[in-house]
Amino acid sequence: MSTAAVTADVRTGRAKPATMAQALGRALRDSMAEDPTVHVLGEDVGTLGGVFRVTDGLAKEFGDARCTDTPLAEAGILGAAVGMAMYGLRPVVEMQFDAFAYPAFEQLISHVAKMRNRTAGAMPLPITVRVPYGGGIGGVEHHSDSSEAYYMATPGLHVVMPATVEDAYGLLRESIASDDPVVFLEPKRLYWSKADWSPDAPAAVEPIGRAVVRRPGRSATLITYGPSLPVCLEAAEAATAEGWDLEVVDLRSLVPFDDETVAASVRRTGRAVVVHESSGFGGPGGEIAARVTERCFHHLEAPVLRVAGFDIPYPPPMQERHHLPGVDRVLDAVARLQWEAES
Amino acid sequence: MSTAAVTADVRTGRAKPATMAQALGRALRDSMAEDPTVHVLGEDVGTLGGVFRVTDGLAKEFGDARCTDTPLAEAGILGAAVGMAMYGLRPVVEMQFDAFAYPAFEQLISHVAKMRNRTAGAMPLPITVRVPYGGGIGGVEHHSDSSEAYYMATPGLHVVMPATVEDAYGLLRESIASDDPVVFLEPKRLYWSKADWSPDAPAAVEPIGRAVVRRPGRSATLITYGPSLPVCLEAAEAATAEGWDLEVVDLRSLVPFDDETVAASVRRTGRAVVVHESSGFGGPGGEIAARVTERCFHHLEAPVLRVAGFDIPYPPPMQERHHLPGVDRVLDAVARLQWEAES
Amino acid sequence: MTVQELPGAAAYRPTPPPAWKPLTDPAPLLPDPEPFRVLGTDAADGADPELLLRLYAELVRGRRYNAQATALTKQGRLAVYPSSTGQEACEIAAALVLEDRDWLFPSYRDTLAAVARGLDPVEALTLLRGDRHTGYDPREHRIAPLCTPLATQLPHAVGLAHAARLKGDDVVALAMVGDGGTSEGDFHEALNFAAVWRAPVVFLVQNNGFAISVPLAKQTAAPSLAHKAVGYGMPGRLVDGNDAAAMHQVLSEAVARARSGEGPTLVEAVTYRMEAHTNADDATRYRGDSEVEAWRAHDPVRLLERELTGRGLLDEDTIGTVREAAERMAATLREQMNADPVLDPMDLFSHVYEEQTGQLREQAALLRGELDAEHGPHDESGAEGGR
Amino acid sequence: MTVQELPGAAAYRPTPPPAWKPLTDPAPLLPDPEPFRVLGTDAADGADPELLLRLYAELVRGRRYNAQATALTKQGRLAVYPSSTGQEACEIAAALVLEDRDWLFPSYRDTLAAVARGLDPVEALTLLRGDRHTGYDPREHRIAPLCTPLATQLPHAVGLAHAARLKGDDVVALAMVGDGGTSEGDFHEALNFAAVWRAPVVFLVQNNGFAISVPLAKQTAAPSLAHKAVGYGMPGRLVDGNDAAAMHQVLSEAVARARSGEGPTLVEAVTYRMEAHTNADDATRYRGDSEVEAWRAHDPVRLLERELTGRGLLDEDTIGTVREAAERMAATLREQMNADPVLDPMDLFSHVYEEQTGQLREQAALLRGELDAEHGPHDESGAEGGR
Ligand SMILES: Cc1ncc(C[n+]2csc(CCOP(=O)(O)OP(=O)(O)O)c2C)c(N)n1
Ligand SMILES: Cc1ncc(C[n+]2csc(CCOP(=O)(O)OP(=O)(O)O)c2C)c(N)n1
Ligand SMILES: [Mg+2]
Ligand SMILES: [Mg+2]
Repeated sequence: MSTAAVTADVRTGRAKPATMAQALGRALRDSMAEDPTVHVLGEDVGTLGGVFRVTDGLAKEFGDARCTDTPLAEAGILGAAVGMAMYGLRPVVEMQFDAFAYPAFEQLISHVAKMRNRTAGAMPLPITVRVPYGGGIGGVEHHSDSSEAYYMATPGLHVVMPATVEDAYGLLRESIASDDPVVFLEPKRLYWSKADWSPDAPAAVEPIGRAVVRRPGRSATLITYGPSLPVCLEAAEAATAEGWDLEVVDLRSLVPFDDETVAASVRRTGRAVVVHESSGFGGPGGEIAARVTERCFHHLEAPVLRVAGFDIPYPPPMQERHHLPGVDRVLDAVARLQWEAES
Repeated sequence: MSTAAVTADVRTGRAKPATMAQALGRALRDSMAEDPTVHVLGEDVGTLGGVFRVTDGLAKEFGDARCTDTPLAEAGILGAAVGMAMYGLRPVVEMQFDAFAYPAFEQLISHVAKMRNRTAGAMPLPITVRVPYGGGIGGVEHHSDSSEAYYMATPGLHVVMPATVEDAYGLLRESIASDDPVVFLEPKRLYWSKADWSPDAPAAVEPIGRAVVRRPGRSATLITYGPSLPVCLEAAEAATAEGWDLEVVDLRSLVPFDDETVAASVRRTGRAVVVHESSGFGGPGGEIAARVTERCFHHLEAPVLRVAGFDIPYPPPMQERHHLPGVDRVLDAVARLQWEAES
Repeated sequence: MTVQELPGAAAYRPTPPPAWKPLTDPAPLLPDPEPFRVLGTDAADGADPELLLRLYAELVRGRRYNAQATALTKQGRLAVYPSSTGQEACEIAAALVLEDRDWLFPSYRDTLAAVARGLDPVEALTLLRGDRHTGYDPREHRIAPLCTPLATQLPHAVGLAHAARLKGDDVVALAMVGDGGTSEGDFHEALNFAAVWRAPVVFLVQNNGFAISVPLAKQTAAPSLAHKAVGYGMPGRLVDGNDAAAMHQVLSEAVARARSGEGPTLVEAVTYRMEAHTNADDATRYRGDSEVEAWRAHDPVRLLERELTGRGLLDEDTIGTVREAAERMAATLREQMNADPVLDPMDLFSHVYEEQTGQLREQAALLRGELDAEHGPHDESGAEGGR
Repeated sequence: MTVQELPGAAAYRPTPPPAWKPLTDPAPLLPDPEPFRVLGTDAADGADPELLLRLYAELVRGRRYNAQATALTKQGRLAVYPSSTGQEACEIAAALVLEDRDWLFPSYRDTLAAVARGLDPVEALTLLRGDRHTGYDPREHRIAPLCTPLATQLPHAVGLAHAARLKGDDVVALAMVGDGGTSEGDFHEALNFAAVWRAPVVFLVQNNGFAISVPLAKQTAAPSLAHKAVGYGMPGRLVDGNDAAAMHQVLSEAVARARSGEGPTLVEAVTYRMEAHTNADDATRYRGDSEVEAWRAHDPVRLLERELTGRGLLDEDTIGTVREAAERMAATLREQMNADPVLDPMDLFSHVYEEQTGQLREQAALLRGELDAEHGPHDESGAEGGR
């Protein structure tokens, strides 16, 4: 089915296969239709509809003052968005790829994250920064970074990562509506993942900050998010053959972090593996493992383990499969959860 | 004693009180004297000698081609340093304050950290990026950030943090000599800390990557670095009154990370607290706690706890003492290490 | 297309590059070679005496404000103060050319512009006193937070002005930056966005000769900073930054231009920082007295005073009245700054997010507990003196 | 200084701002209003026939290289290819004006410049094939890694040229960037550093009309990109980027200028990207055929071919020989790229640091174990085909 055909179906309202990219586009559209202060800006978001076509049709429907092709300068884009938000608009910025958000780092850290706090609440910045992120799509250098560690370490930012089509729509709508800045990390390799989805009556999803158990289980908990959710679900299916009944928790946001759901799961299962694509060292897994251990120490049969991208610059496309945490690597980690201690 | 007077003593060679800032300056000087490819560049590093006077005298001694006042643009400075290193020089870049390194983030992440790897080892970049960092000096907004979480999460960078006058000299010399890029984090509030120190026969220190036990103890391990080392040593002294004999480990570098020394200590003591000034969430403490737990799980009497800066933007000077981890907060954490379990 | 697919040589007509059409005519964008002046020139004849007197009163007040703020650092009442002594004409003109609905984007040095715009001096100084990052509501005063990371406020001004224009509001943004700040990438990106969007922004560069210790010649090789304008397709204006009348005129014209939809202007004010970078700086390390003295002969307050006196618009009485008003302002400021600000440590957690996250609630409880242990649980607010 | 401390009015001499002296004369820095051309003009008379023939052969080869690389994406042999079809005159001239000891700083689009400089096409293409980030030793070839983050290579070129100058080496750096890339802060900072340091750098902007889908008019409001030069105090030159002779002349002059210690030059080449942004792009979404056709009439290969034919310097035979050589190059490339590159997964850990850290050793062991389990421990190297 061509992209155009799927889109047409999406617009009819019946639950039909839709991709995550389409659900994201629809979220932008619905937010813009509902709230005239929502503005989309970025490189190639207008006429082209974005390199991933997420913003396709927005400039046509809302005009290029609402969906604007900017000059090519990420700090300028985010900096301009700050000023727009100061004046009461609700900018949604697209960074073309993860690594191309780095030029905007100073604006993000020193202004976007801090403005509410430094003005004692007088001037919050309702900015959503959409970042297509992560690997697995055969992208060359600088097109596959996982940068969530930088953002989660920055107080003042929300960090949201959808893993399903429904969440892509629901979390993006909520992020745009939020009066706080959100770094919205879109897993590139799930852009073309599909689900039956009804654009005119999209399923309500849990709010940002709530983790969701995607698969209940009793043997151990896989804690994950974004691009690694499908890997974990597949691993959990495969694990049944070994007699493991794995629970899979989808964090959905790193900030806020849902300690309750995660800790409740690990207390139940007594074992946990954190799975993410970002490098391990200094990555989200350390924080998650530490938090879980602080809260569940006496329930743990084994240390919380981590399966993550290696501590290397993202490799060339032909090597990326060795780097990305896959089903086998997850299962190997589960096997190291000291099961013999049980008997 | 005036700065000039102390410097004079430093230059005589006898062990005399020297500040960390002086030891750092001397390390730069000695590296420049020894190796003509070492170049210092940054804002105000020449004529002024840097806002912390660390580079004082270098332009005079080596000329302003070796110690250069650049235009005011951090990405440009680091980017130029990359080019200089490509041509075989060994640039030492000064970022004036922690938050003012952010404009150079893209250069640091996408080039400095990756160049050796992307050229399969053909073009390593021996760049040292000196960053005065952390709080406690009454600095206004943007002058007190602890940014190590960003750097440690970036494969390809070394991240080094001296906490003593001896290490300031030794680790900076070694960083400059290293063929890999080093982010060298200088704890601002220790710039004026003093030790008896002999500039002409500086004590050899352990190499980068080796953690050092600054105080042996048996009850629990405090794992720390940089600005928090004095706090931990003070806490350990105070703890003797409660009957705790605390071991204090100074990491000295986050990358490479010395798992052996840290794990050996925690295996011995069975309890650990990680102490740092950087925000807790997504900060180094999570990684450290997770690593220690992975390695020492069955030796642990309690979960590894963390005492860190709050998860807030760095507060105004008049409020910073509430934010900074102090002796009491460290001791409170030690008290929560489930001592009753022992009896 | 491979070589093989090229049209035959016969059919081929060489032409100039099809896309070539200059986007704008460069000539009107270039600044005059000499800084524009009014005082001491014939142009002063046409100046409005009332405006000149107003500027004079503000300059004197501004000078006094700078002196008082510097004194407060010595008394430990300000953590740090970057003085705009010598640059008052720029600061005052920037404030005065704006309408109430317009926005000012000051750098960290520009508390005086904010005060001249009507902001309470104490509120303007909380950042530098060290009790609050921003002591006022930016939206109430239409003054962005004093900006420390250099040049980063410039894209904000562009975005705000653009947003106002999109909304159909008649609002101009005036953004201030130093000569050093022009070297930052954000300066470039902001000016480019502004020109492409025709945003109603005025960029005011105070070229005070130094970025801390670094002189202009190490900062740029350009004929002038105003010459950068042509590279963005906006006009560049060069002004004597110590001539308050010239500053007021040039900035007014730039504001009017922005307001009428013609887009942004870059104004370079040639001025001088008479004091050290901040009270913590030692200017003797990088510049000599003779340079400072040369500029003292071109002092903005004196320049205007002389003009007014020469025209018989100012007598000793008026000077006295103006100075008295400035003294009263200084006395009030001194007094207000002598009080310790009352701070609530629990505020650390109040404004990080709209709603506190779980870990912030935990951390707030931890601090609450520590404060209770310190002060006893009866101290409800935990509020305490800031020092 | 407070108002009170000001010198008395009598002693006061108003003067122009003491510091005011233009750093450079702007007039010689401004580009001519029309792009410089040689072909089809009188200037072509003076051109060296040998050089023109050399340029022609390189253009034809370059065009063929672009076509072949694009074909390789269709065969799945390249992950992606950003073609420089239509821009060959820029690519070739950039390579040819440099001495062996000089350095080239290409952007991601400039594999052709690297190849024209002598780099093995396969080595130039590993990045885009997806097996290695950089397929060659930059120091051996004095070609920096093809740079994807836009404009970030420009400060590298400045630093390298500066370093060479400090060492007393006669080395020039030529750095390439697109029209879109000029909007990035790094462009600004690099040009400013270069001018202040008088670094021997030539900045070549290929203005091909688009940054992916964004046309120049949305990128800048400047009269031309070359006009940006004056804001840095360096000369700006505007050239017809499809005129190989003009490109060669202007770049040669800029290189000579840099070499003689006079500092950097900004060259804007007005050209056009005939193909989509990359094979993955759909150019019909943002531009019409008529624009493309207008540019086809100004094709760089044809422009030179016509000049040479008109002057009787080129006949069908020579054209045939040139095309044959290009075909041979293409055939070799096709063949070489048909082989799967041999990759060792363990290389992932080999070059992160000079010495592997503890955790990298652990992770290498993990992968080693996985590979052994997959292939059996007998496969010593773990080397495998890349696809
Ligand atoms: C991004 C950034 N880098 C460095 C600094 C440190 N710093 C503060 S003021 C200053 C000099 C600024 O010079 P200029 O822009 O000319 O303004 P002036 O101080 O003369 O008003 C520097 C380097 C900063 N505040 N922000
Ligand atoms: C910093 C950065 N931002 C965004 C991108 C994504 N991107 C790749 S090419 C391109 C357009 C570049 O346009 P231009 O500079 O004109 O070069 P051209 O493609 O025309 O050769 C963009 C936006 C990037 N590579 N780097
Ligand atoms: Mg200045
Ligand atoms: Mg282009």
